Amino acid sequence: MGVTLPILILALPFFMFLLLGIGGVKMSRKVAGILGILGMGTTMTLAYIVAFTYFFSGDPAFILDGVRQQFQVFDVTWLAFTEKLVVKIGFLLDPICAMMLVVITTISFMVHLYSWGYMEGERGFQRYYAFLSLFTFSMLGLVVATNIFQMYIFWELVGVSSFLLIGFFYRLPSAVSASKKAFIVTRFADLGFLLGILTLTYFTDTFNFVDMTSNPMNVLAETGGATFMGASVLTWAMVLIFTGGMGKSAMLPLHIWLPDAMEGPTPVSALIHAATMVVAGVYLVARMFPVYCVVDASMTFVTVVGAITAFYAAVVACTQIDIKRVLAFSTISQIAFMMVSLGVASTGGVGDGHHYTGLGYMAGMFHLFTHAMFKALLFLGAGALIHAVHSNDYTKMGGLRKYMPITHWTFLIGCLAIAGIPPFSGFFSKDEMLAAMFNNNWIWGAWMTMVAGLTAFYMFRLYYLIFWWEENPDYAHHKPHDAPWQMSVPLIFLAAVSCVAGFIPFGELVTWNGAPYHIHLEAPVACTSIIVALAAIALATKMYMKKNDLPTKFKNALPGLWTAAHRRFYWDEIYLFITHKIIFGCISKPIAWFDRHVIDATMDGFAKVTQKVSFAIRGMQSGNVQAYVLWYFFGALALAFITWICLL
Amino acid sequence: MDLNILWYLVPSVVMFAAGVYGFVTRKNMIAMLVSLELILNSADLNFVIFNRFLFPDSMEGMVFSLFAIAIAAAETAVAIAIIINIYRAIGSTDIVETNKMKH
Amino acid sequence: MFGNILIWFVIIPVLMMAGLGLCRNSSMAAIRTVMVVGSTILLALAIWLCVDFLALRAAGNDAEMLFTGSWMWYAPLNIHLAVGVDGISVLMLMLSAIIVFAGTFASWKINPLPKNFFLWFALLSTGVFGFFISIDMFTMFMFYEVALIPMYLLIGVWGTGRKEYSAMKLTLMLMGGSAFLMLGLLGIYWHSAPEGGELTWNILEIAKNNAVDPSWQNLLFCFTFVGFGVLGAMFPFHTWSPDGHACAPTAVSMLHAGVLMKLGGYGCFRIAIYLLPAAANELAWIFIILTGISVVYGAFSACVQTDLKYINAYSSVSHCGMVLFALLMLNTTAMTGAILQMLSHGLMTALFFALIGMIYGRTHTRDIRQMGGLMQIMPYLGVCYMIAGFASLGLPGLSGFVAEMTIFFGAWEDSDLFHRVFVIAATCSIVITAVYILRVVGKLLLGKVQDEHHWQLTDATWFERLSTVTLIACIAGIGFFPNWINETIQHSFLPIVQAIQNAI
Amino acid sequence: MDYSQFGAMLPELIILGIFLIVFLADTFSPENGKKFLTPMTTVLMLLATVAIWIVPSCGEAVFGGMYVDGPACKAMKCVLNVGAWICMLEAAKWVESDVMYYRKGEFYELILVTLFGMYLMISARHFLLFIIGLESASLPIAALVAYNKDKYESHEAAIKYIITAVFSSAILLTGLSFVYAFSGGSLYFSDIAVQITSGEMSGLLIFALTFVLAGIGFKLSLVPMHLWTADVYQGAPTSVTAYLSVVSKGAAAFAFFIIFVQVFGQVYSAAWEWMLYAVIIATITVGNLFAMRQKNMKRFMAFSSVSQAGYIMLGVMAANQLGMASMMFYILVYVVSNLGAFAVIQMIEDRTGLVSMDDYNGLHKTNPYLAVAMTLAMFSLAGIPPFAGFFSKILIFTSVTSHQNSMALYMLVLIALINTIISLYYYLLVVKAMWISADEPKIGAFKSGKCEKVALTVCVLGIVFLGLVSYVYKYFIDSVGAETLLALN
Repeated sequence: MGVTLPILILALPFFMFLLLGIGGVKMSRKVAGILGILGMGTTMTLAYIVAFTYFFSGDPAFILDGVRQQFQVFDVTWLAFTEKLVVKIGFLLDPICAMMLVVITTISFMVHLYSWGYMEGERGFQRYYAFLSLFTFSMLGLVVATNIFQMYIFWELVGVSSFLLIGFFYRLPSAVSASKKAFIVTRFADLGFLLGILTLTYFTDTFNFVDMTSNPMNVLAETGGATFMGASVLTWAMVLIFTGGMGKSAMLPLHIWLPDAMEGPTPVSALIHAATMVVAGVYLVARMFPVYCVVDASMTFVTVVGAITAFYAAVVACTQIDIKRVLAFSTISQIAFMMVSLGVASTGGVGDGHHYTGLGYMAGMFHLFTHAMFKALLFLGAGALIHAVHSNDYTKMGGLRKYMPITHWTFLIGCLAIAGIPPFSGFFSKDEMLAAMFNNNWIWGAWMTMVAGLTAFYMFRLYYLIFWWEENPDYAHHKPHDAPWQMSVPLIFLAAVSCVAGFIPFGELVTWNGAPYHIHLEAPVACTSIIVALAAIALATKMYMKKNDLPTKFKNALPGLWTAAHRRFYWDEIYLFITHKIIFGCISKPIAWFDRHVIDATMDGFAKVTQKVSFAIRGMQSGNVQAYVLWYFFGALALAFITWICLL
Repeated sequence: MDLNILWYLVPSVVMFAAGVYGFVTRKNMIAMLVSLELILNSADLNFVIFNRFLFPDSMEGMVFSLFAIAIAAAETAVAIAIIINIYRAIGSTDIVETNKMKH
Repeated sequence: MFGNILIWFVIIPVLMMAGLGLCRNSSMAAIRTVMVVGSTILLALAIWLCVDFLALRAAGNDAEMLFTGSWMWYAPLNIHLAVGVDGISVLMLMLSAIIVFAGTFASWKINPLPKNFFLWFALLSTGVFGFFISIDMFTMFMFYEVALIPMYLLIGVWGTGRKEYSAMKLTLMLMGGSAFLMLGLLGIYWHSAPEGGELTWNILEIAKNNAVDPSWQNLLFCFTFVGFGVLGAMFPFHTWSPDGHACAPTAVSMLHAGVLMKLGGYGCFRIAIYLLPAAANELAWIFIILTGISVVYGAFSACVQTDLKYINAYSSVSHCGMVLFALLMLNTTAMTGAILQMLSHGLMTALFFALIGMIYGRTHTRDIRQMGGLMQIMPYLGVCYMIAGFASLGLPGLSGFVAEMTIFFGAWEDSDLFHRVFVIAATCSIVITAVYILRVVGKLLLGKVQDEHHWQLTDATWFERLSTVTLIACIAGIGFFPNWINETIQHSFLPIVQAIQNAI
Repeated sequence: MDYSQFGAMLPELIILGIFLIVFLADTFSPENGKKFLTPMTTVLMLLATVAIWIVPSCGEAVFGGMYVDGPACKAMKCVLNVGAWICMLEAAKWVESDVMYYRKGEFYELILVTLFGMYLMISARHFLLFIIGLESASLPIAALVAYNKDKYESHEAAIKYIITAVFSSAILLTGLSFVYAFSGGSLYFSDIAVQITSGEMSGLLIFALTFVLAGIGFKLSLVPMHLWTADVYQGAPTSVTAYLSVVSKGAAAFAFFIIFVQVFGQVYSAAWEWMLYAVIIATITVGNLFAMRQKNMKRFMAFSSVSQAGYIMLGVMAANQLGMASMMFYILVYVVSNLGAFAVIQMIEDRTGLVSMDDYNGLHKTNPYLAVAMTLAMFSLAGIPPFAGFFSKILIFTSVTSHQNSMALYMLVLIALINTIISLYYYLLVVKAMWISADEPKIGAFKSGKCEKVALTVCVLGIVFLGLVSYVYKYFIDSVGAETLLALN
């Protein structure tokens, strides 16, 4: 494959960014919107072409006797730290990359289209599209990275574009603080990422993924068994790198920025905080998968973090009022799902064991794909609802199914998909993941099945509270209605995808080592998960379909737990305490004080002392000439005496 | 008894000390000039003594002391003139009167 | 002598001063013409030099210094007016030219006494350019002080706030630094030749016969490094910088933070480290501690400031601390990073001060608590400020990122615990930087408009746009295509690193 | 005796000649002829300077070696001449004022006499001649200080000066008398140098040395012999102050160098290195500490000149060819810088009678050129490039540090350097008053006279170009190198 298309895929969104960002001021909204959508559409088409060529062309560069290859389309030097450590900007084409290309461009295009309707009449429309293009560019650059440093570069860029988009309504203080929070938290995580890169590449002497992942044992050897505080250096490196992933993918305890990120426009949440950017962490782990597999400790770390987060987020999601926050927490929980399934996967093993070892990886990626689709769908649906009701709050909704049929049906499909009900896409991916977990250790399986159940529960709780429950009296004078076509088309499209995506033979396309993998349903696992899901849905139906006082009963049954969950177990409070009280109060302020009152004062002190001395000795100049003569005479004598004593 | 160098040096040193003492204690400018003469004379005396005792075969010390005396005279003359000026200006020759400029 | 291109970097400012001398104090137009023409010529000259230099290098001319020339000045002491540039000096000249150019436009409407202002401004730039072209310690030091002194009047007369106090403090502290520096240089001169050889002020020759007696090196290293370090805002000698910057007029802050503080870093490696390598190896740790402190310390103190210029001054302390910190790692990569950081910080902080000046000129306050939502009122300035902020917190695609990453990867090469600890501390500063930058951006540009009167304010004028665009273009340029700069610098560091290696 | 020997004393003869011409013209010219006095004298002085500079010195010792006029001596005399000439130019306006009108002849005569004395001090190679020179250089100054008959300060300054002067000459004589005891019967410098070696150091010699140092240090106003300086400078007529502060100080410095290096050079490290070390530190520091809180410009300049004397002494500390040349250069630069400052001070005092630093507030609004000149002078005194002061300072430091392995001297330089910060502070205070202070200027705009213009121009040119043009320094180095009769290493 020539370099033209790949370069265009990267260049086009960036060009659109510059065009809309600089020229946008002069453009009308219509022009800007159309330009943005066209640009994105073109990028999508190109991305599709590339992806399909990779998967189906059968070109030996891509697939060699049945094994899909990693192919560096181009790799140009950007910055050479040393002879060996050279940062390159390149385009690495391999299964996950191709898949991500599809996901990103599709969702991004849908969001572009959707936003045309949704952002109608917002100030800074052009700026909005510019930022969207910037984000798409950064995200594409991230997934096609040939080396970890390129990934870091675009990692930062997606961070900043997310900052810009969250803070799009920058007149609202809440939006500003949310964007700040998002940036700083992820930045903090990226510090870990950076240190990880430093540590790792200090030994590997290369940034390149292929070099590192092709023979991971070699990486281990290069570290020469160096250890730090008990753990091997490689473990440290991988864990630190994973920290970066935790930040972007909102794993506990770095998850706090994601719920607030919902302050941004809803399509943005759909694109960035549901489908693409937040899975960057997963993608990172998948990229470095073989190296992670070398050090079990780091894999365990990934699994544990994922498991805890998944459960935590699911529980919190059950108690949120703001529909976007519910979706946000469900996103966190789903991503944690993927983390766990990566964590339980491994490269090694033989025979029957070998059948499962790679499963987690495949399933994780599969879920990444399906989740992107249905979660984007859900968010866009939520957007349509908010657009109709002008509120994020389900208490302002209820009984909307009559008023907004399209939204209703698409939303329902999304819920079914995420709940893991066949034949919707979510079922297949989740089933594979659970299978992998059970295979690794039944505890993980059981635990995550429970989380799956919770997922089904809170999603349907949400669904019922929005579309059933009881009608909001306000509808009388303000009748909600379905969104304009620009918004409905994406909903329908994504809904369709969510229905069929499950039947994609994913194992044929994306596996950790490129060798095809034949999916077959694990009957026991599938059954349990379906049963659990159905039970959860039934419960939700019981509680929320018609207006009743069961929910309040539950709430009052365990008030402490409910409030805690509702307040997201007080993580924000903890962070506020740390930042404001500790960082600002106990470090910055004292340092600033110290600077002014100790160091600066010392410098001024020199001047003051000199002044004082000069006043103290003025008596010497008494104006009486005999005193002068005395000084003269005894000064001379003293000089003589001292010299005499010193020398003789 | 023979007069060695000390017999002459001691008085000159005494003169010097007395001169300095007078110079810094007397309030009257004329008196100060008088004590100044003591110092100068002790210096001249030294020259003569050293010449006489240490280098009897050359006359430099003697000559030098002659010049020194002349110079002393000149100095005194100028000093007196200025003292007269002061007396005209402030009607007193008291040295402590003249400390308007200080610090 | 006039055939040498470098000399013109000094002559042109002098001519500018002469031209200004002829202008009438009232005729703003004439004064501006002189300044614009002069600074444009300087910029053109710098670019020309840069191109020429790269061409020569590409042609395989591997001499340590190019365009060298040497003219006897004080024969009895063997003092020459010796000039020459390697890649680093070229880049520094470029930086200075750019900032002088931008500064001219940033102080378009200066008053009172525009003529005198630009006279001193030109003198300042004479010093700066002269410093970077000299390879003779004496002339270097002379130009160094030439660059320092105009600050007093520039701040004292055209400054704001406690200008007299700040100007005096700045001048005295910097002069204090140069007192130590001068003694260090004298010491180097008198020990510059092996027994019986001819003493010299010429840096290259001293480095060549590397004769400075080891028993003296440590003392002289401390003198010279502290001397330059004061100007490099090294903890604890940095306190001139916040007050000085806060009170200085826009263009002066730009030039001072943008270029003058770089003189410190430049001197540190060109003289202290290059000429006294043994001492550098031995004593680096002391200064690593100090500079490491100033990196974190500056960032933390910036977090709680409320005056825009103070915030920026403290972040300068942090970033310039990073420069010296990287230099002390004594390996090519880190030192290269240091130079990149100099360039990056120079441009970025100049942009910052320019914008602060423009905002202050409109709102007449620099207290972020009294401003807000300026993005709605002056979007252009707001966007520029954000770009500067992103550059400062190291956003990829802008210069800051390149510099910091190079520094970190270079610094990481020293694998002992001491270095590791300080490097990690330094890396933490990128988070703190993000904190205070976003704090400012959030309070100043975003959110609600605090003061209703601000609604009347206007956005940037053409000359303001010109000066900002110039700087942003350079920042982005370095951010996107760092490698040629990187290679140029690395090549220039070879002899210095070689000297350090030999001294071990 | 062979009168052709007088031919060797060319500079002295020239000065004497001018003296006679002025004296006769003053005595016998009619009233209206007096107005030619000033131009004539100044022109003659200029010619004299040029002549002394151009005409090659015979360079041989005459009068049995009592008198020597080598190239270095000649250079020094040129420096002094320039100083005296500028002083006269500056004084021109003042001497034309009607109180002075009938006495201006005497003014010039006294100046010329003192100048003559200083020449002798420099050229003397025998203590007798030296003393004669010293006295004839210092006594007339007392008369000059007292020149403002109707100003009380002038009298007080005069009495303070004369009393300290006579005391110090008495001390000097006493010191010399003890030196004589060691001298092996001869007061020739060279003979004494042979006799006094570090071999037999004795307390008496140290006392003698200290007294000599004090006696000459008085004219240099080294601490602690400096206390007269401020009062005298303040009280004396400004032109006399200027003359005192540069010319007589410069002459004393040269003599100091010659005597200590040539006569006591043998016991440099054994005896007077440390004395001078202490004295220099004291001088620089005390001078600065006093100067930084002065408000009266003349007092201020007095203390600044005290600390400058300390820097000048660094050249003696170096005690080698570099040291001497640097010292000469330093004094030349000091002459132009200080006289530049004094020119401004005097003009302002003449026109408005204001001498306080606060009166200079906002000077640049009314008299920009004076402000600029003053600023340059201050920068030069503070040693800031590209002005001459910077070069003179760094050169004299270079000369001291030329003792490569003496850590003590490096520390001395460090202390001196740190003191430059204080001095910079108070010099900047003046600049601040003139440029930064926002008050309404007290001093109205006024035109300056021709002579003053010339003087100021010369000073400014000197300030700007002396350093940049390295020729002067080279000339000094060469002349010192050619000075055979100075025992320099």
